[in-house]
Amino acid sequence: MTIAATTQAGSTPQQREHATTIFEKGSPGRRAFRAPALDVPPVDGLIPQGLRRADPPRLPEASEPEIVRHYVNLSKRNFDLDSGFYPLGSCTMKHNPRLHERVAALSGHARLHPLQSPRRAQGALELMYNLQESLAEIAGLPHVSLQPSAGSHGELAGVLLTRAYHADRGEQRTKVLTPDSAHGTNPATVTMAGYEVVKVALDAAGGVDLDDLRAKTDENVACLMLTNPSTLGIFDPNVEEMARVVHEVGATLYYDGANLNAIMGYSRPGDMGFDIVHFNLHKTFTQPHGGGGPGAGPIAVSDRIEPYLPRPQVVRRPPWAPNGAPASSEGEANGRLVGGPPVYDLDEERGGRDSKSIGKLRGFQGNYGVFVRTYAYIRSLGAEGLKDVSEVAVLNANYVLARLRAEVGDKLPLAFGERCMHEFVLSGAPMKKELGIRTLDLAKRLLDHGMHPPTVYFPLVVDEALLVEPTETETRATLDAFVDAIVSILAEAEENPQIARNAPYGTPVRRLDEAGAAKRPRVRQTL
Amino acid sequence: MTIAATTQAGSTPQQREHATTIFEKGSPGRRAFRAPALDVPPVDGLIPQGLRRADPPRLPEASEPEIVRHYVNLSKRNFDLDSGFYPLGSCTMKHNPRLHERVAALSGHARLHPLQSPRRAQGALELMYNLQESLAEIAGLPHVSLQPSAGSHGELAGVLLTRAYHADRGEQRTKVLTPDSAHGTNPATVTMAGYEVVKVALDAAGGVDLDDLRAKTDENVACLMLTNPSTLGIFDPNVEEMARVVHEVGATLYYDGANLNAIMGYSRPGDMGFDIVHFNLHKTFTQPHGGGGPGAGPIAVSDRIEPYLPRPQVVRRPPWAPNGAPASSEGEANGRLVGGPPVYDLDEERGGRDSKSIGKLRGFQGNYGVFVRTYAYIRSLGAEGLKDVSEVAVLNANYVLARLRAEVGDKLPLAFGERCMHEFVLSGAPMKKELGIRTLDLAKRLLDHGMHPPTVYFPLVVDEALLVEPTETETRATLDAFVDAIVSILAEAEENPQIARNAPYGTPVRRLDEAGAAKRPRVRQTL
Amino acid sequence: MAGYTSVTPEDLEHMLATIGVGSVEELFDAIPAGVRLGRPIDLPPGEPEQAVYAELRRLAARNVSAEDEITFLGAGMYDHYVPAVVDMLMSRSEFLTPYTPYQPEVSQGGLQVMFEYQTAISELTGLPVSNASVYEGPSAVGAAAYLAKLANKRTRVLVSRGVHPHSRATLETLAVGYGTSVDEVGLDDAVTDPAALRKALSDDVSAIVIQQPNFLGSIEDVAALSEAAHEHGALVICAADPLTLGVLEAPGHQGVDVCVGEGQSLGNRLDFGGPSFGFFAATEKHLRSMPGRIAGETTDADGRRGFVLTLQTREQHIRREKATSNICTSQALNALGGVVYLSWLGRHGIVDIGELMLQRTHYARETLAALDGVSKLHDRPVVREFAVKLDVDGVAGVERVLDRCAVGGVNAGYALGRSYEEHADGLLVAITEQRSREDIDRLAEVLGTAVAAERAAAGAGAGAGVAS
Amino acid sequence: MAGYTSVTPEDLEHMLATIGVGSVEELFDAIPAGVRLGRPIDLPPGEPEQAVYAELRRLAARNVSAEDEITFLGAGMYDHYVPAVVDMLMSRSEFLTPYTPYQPEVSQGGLQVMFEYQTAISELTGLPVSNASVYEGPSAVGAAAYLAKLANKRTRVLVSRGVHPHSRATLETLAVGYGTSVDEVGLDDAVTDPAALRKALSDDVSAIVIQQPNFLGSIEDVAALSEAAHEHGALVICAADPLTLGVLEAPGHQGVDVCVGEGQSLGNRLDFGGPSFGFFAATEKHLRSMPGRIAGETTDADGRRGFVLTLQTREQHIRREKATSNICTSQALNALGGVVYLSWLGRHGIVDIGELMLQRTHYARETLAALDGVSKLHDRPVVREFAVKLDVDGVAGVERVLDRCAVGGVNAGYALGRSYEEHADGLLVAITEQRSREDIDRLAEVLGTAVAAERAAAGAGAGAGVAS
Ligand SMILES: Cc1ncc(COP(=O)(O)O)c(C=O)c1O
Ligand SMILES: Cc1ncc(COP(=O)(O)O)c(C=O)c1O
Repeated sequence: MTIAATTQAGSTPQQREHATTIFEKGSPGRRAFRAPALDVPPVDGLIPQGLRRADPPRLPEASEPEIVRHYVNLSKRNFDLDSGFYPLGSCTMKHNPRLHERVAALSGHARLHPLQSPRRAQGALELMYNLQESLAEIAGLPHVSLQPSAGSHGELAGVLLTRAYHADRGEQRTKVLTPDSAHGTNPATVTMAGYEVVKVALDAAGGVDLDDLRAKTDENVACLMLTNPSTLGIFDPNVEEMARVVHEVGATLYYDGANLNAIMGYSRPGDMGFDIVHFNLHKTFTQPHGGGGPGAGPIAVSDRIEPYLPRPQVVRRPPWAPNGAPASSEGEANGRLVGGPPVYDLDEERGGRDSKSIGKLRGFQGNYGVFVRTYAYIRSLGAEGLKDVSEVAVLNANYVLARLRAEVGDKLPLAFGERCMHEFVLSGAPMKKELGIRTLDLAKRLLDHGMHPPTVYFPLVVDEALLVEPTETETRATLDAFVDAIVSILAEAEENPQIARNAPYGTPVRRLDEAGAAKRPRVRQTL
Repeated sequence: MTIAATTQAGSTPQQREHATTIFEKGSPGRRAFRAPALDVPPVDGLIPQGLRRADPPRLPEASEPEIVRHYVNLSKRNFDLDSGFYPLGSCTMKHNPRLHERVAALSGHARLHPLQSPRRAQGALELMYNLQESLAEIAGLPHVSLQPSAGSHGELAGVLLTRAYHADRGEQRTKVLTPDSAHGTNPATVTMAGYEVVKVALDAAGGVDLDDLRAKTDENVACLMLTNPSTLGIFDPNVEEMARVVHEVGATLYYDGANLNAIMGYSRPGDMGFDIVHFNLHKTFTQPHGGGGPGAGPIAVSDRIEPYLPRPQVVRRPPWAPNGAPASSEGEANGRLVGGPPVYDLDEERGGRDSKSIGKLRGFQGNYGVFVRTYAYIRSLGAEGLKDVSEVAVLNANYVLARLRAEVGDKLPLAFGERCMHEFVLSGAPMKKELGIRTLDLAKRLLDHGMHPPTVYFPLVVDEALLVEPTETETRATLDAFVDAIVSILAEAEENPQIARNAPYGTPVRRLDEAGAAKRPRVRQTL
Repeated sequence: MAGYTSVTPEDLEHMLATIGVGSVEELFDAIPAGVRLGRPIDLPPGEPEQAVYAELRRLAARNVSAEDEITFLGAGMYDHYVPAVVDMLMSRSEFLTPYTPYQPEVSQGGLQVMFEYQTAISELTGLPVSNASVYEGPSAVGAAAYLAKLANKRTRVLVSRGVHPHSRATLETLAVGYGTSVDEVGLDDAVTDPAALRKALSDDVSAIVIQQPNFLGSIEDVAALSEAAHEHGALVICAADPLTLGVLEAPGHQGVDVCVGEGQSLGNRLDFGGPSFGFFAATEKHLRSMPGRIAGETTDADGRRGFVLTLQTREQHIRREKATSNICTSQALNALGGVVYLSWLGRHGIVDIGELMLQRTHYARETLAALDGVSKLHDRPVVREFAVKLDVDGVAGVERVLDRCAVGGVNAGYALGRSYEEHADGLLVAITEQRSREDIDRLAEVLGTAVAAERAAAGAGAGAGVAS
Repeated sequence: MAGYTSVTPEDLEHMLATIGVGSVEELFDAIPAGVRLGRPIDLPPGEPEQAVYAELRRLAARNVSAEDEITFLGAGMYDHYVPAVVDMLMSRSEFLTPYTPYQPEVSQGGLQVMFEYQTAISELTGLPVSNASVYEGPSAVGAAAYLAKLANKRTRVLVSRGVHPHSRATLETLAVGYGTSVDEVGLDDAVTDPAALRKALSDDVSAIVIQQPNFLGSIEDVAALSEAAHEHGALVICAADPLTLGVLEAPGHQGVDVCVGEGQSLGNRLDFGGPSFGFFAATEKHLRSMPGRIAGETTDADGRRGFVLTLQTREQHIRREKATSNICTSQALNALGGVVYLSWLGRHGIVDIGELMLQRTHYARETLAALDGVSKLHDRPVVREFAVKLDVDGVAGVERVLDRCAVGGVNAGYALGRSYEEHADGLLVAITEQRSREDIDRLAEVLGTAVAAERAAAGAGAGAGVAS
């Protein structure tokens, strides 16, 4: 009876709602936007015959209330960081302070045109200049370009810088070394930059195998791309020797900064001998991940790489005197420009034909809105706070690791070593063997516990990998709940592995046919 | 198996989450707020012995991430207008344009101090002045006070104005007439204003019974409070005669404006002979209802009531010349004050001892933030748009009514007449008798259909009442879905009334023990 | 059709047919010819969103907000920092767009927020029960007096002159309806005069109303005043500043029966005076005569913890003319802002911020009093606000000084003479955590110059205002 | 500890004990002494939220934004009105705070948004497949060239001088990595020179890159250019302005193989240049070599409709060095803004806004060309943007004119000479639905005066800039 009722009742509205797109809502003639009245004398034929569009794009026809309700309900079909634990390894899903959204929305930042005269964008340029300086100090490398749009974009910049550096010396190198544990963007970047990928093996401890590195390092090697701590959550103890080996053949050492959040205040890529570093501002310095961006991937480089940096860069100049004359205060939008001796400017020259710069990686100056948030974060935390970030990130990760090793270490052993930095990798191989559930099943079952699963099946070097990054903003209570959930799922599987194999149950949809989706791709709606 | 799994899996995270309060979260010593450093020389004993608090209030101790996650998850345990249909009769749950939130948040509005010198608050005063003028035109009454905080506050203002008006004539009246269909705030207001409530019966058509009105109208009657269209959704055809009867004995006629949204562009309270009107800005002019406010309840009155209006009011003055001298442009915060001849001011004088004003109903000038939204709404819609609001509100209500009468008219008959204005009242009595489910059960079962139920058991004059107000911003598809849901619930009840009697099933909690809550009230957490 | 409606011609045809009428106008036939408007409403035509935004921005730009100047203006509402989490949570659709939680099964979010809010207010005030908010501060004072009347049927209220002028005015307005008379009790050296109070007290007094800290910023000896009132069986109503209750003794521990107040300083914007919220807490025995919504804890059919609106028999929608108040739509969203703010501030923050205001208030008072032509209005202990005397020509003089300070980008405060004839030369200065020592020193600089200039101008017989 | 962490002393003790170390420092033992910083990071100490807010506000106030002046500055990003619904939806936690939808069961919201976005972009461009966005406009051009290389293995790209200078520069930077050479095709009378194109084309050309409307605002005959390219088996890559595609023929209907562009004008803020998004659409046969995320429709275990990331074998996390692109984190949130904006604009709105820009561009062009010292740079049909010549002394002269206009509160546009030596005296003026006729007339007034003043100053041999 009650079952019947429950069934007939269906579950919550969000679950019962069948997915209908905005194109399936609305009705012909409905609209939200009302154009301003045409206030100029209309003229016909402004677009030559044949160039005018005959059949306008079939965009939705919906009222504002329909649009709001559609997307609000869609949003409820997402799991998000504000709602629960999100230990997605390597992605650093830490709390997003809402102060950042508030300051980024200030019209002086949000409605500033990228080509506004530097004389009327002093606030933005000062912010970018200060951010360049801060990132240089954090990286331990003197020169920064804020331009790259994300980490992988920064990687591309870095490898192209390496190419420019060698080309400038008349060298034609062909290979780039990446460890087996490297993130997919590293090899993908190497290919796009026109190099051949050479994999370097790992040693028993999960670090780079020095012998293999030495064996593969020769004059054709342009660069070694390294993530340290690695995607295994291990700080490579041989980093100094690796730097020596690589520099010996004149190659550059590239630091993938995705895991920089583990070592702030303890060590810096520059101090380790790296030539080029990219930051994932959206990870280390928190940024709402937006369902897959936006982010930003600034790079910091050593002196020898500096001449090749992308342009423009923000520079600080002696007080501005346009055409020798001080700008009239009226013209200065309420004296904004007459304030303050140091004046900030965009240095475009180096972008000119004759320069050594690799040029532009994108339009304008980069993801400024992301810079605003990062700057606010660095100002909020300060030197101490940033160190605290790394300490607690590492503390939280080791706490979760310690509990898991003690309670389910036999089923989900740590891939390498005993401890970790800010994240760690477990292998689900024994679990699969003994309980008959895969890492994927464990992940799906976690969804029923209201948690986002860790990264799965990465890094590739670990069988049935589970990459866990709790981050520093989670409480002990949350960490404990996560461990408890995993323990209970394994216990449940001992009883009945089917439950995990068929999980999840309580989500808006259940497991989806991905193979079918790829076989007959439907990537747009037919209207 | 699957059942078992489902059970063990629980349902969605939101349902499985057990209610824990913010006081139960956090941990001793945790904090989100960091106070600015003490930047003045500290001095001891600034608070005399005994007046200093020994045991600070036990507020939560939580980090910002915990706070965000707690309240975000709490919010998901609410049903809201942005997510679904909300035909709560008499409350006008119409779409809330987000433009209103944007403009209300502009710092020039949001961070303006209520005691800022009028010379430096010209924008706010101009807005309030224009709003007064617009509301006067919409009400058809010349004078407006924006001060009341909500409809019931406006009612209290109105009845106190009536008292002042009569007192000024040396009259001591004792009674206020309210029809049986009146909203609860009407009689409650009458009592707080020191009058006796006299109920007036309804006639067969649901309008006020003229004979009963005549019989009860005498020199002791101070006022008749009327809602027109009434809470039955009926426009009283005898309103002119009623006005005559009431005015004949020197009483005032009060218009409860909660349903004004039904007649904009067609008729105005002033034209009907009313002396005093309150607006529910949060209904007629849309306003996010905030889970129970804020709103605003401005009043419009006739000339004879004007002398008694609360103060301050916004007036327009000849160009300002402080102490004869034009303010220095410097001092004018960038010429804000030198612009524009008409200068707006707060007229406080009338609030003085010797004035006839009833004085203040609250602090400062009223709910300005609500005025900003209302003003934006009126500017967006204009005269035509406001008329459109009433027309579509009435159209939508009649469409739903027509379908329900055709499809379940026998079980859920319309209480009076054949048609309605912007809302209508059905009686669940036959449904209760024939299907064995009450209006309450129907309402609860609607929750499982992802819709908010209409107002139930109000107005009191209708047995098992169901008061439906679709509003003008809902689409035909939504209206049809609502009718279909009701039809299917009645069909389901025909099969098995238990389902509705035990509903809801898919909500975060199921029916709650309200009796128990009232018997042993736990209105705060014991810490 | 315009705006946010969405009836297409095709919808219209179908709907009219279903209803069985030929036109929308027909649906308005019930309106008698005699009361029809018969012309369009006389308002400008509607504008697209971008134009309305531009217009509202134009108006905003004509106001000088706390973002545009260094402000020491308080007198009931204060420029505290509103943390971003408050805005973010208040703007969640799920909190922003529902109405009063009449259907608890789908309103647990709002109901639990009320319960948490009530708990926080109860903790702040030291009183066992709180409602879920009323409109705002001054009307909360009026509502408290009504509760007192219901409690002891007495018809006289004594109100201290230290209570906010708006609260006193509101009380007088509403008391007419209650049939209650209001008498004022004067101040002695900036606090409620105990002797005057004792003299005014008698057994027909329903309640006394005091404020902590009072309008002049001074700390009242609430316990002593309460004792005097209770001797005559009168209730004690105290309007308190919630942000001082981390450092000032809780009214509930000082014999206060009903503690109310303005909640704006708790995470709510200034908004030119509203919307904010009023809090309302009392002793256990008044629970069933409190105004407004009250959330209570209970369990659901499956035994799960849940919350409901409780004791609704107090309320207008059930009890009608016998209700303990007529309040319906209140300030739920603002109260949400309040409890989120208090959670953000936290157990230690409420003390830290109180202490910071205490110290800075002292520093500011001493700094200003050291200026030429500026002196303390009184020597009493103060917190968050204090008054000084300016050696200028009455209220007009003080207001000219304020204009001069505004030229310097500083809002020096409130001209006390606007509501206290006896302090025509008074200036009321408010301190928040946003006013740093640097700001205070800047105030001193600007105020000193302004007073000097004003005195010079006055001396020159000009008094010609800021243009000079 | 500071900031957003929450380890209490008690937590710390318990956690260290569980881990089995005596201090947090111990957890960093793996870091060799030789690479340790050994001193605090040299950055200022952390500040409370209110102070950081104040600092960011100070910086914002030192920028002159589109809210502070009447701006006609475009050249790739435009001051369109962003409807409030876009902000509201982009700031929903559920859209704002998750990451890439790796777990589709709990990411249907984001995945369906991608699917709707892809549908909208496909409709706009007239091409069957779209990805879920790339970084932004110019890098999208670079990505398109890579797709062309993968498609036909050819190593030469021809790019029209009408393409945005930033797109050309980005293409050149990235082409070095592709091993592709980039040759420019000049303009003839403000559109891509067909003769020059035909001359430059040969069977080693991988793709041609054009822009619609081009950087000078003129409408290219895309079909003709495509035909020429296809004759040599080269792909046609067209960068298009999405807001003109309601009135301009869809690139997909003109033989374009890959249509990309800057998405900022679709409900995204200016943000001093980013973040925005780049759109990327192509013909069916390129589906499996597209860069970036692609959402596809499918069904779940219970047969319910659902969406997933599909064709992931293209991507770096699966295919690594064989991936069709290295892109990972992209611009999902900005693309959400884009599809919400397009839904808000709607099927009729996209035409209305295009027509409005078309008419106003014409009006503005004629109005400015009528001014003394101002003339049309060319007579070609234009939409949304156009160029004029100023009779002043080169780029420096034009920039001084811009400074003079800024004094009048008008941003007159972009000094074309900054990227086109051949148009040193050129001014590029952009029109949006936010620039009314009144604004345009105001521009004419201010520009006319500024040009006159500049010529006078130059005549006086001064050229002394705005101070005069
Ligand atoms: C180790 C590592 N490297 C590089 C990247 C690529 O960074 P992005 O996604 O910002 O392009 C990531 C992010 O997923 C990463 O985890
Ligand atoms: C008919 C009627 N009158 C008066 C009121 C009271 O208005 P408010 O809730 O704004 O106090 C309402 C609102 O519920 C109502 O529906």
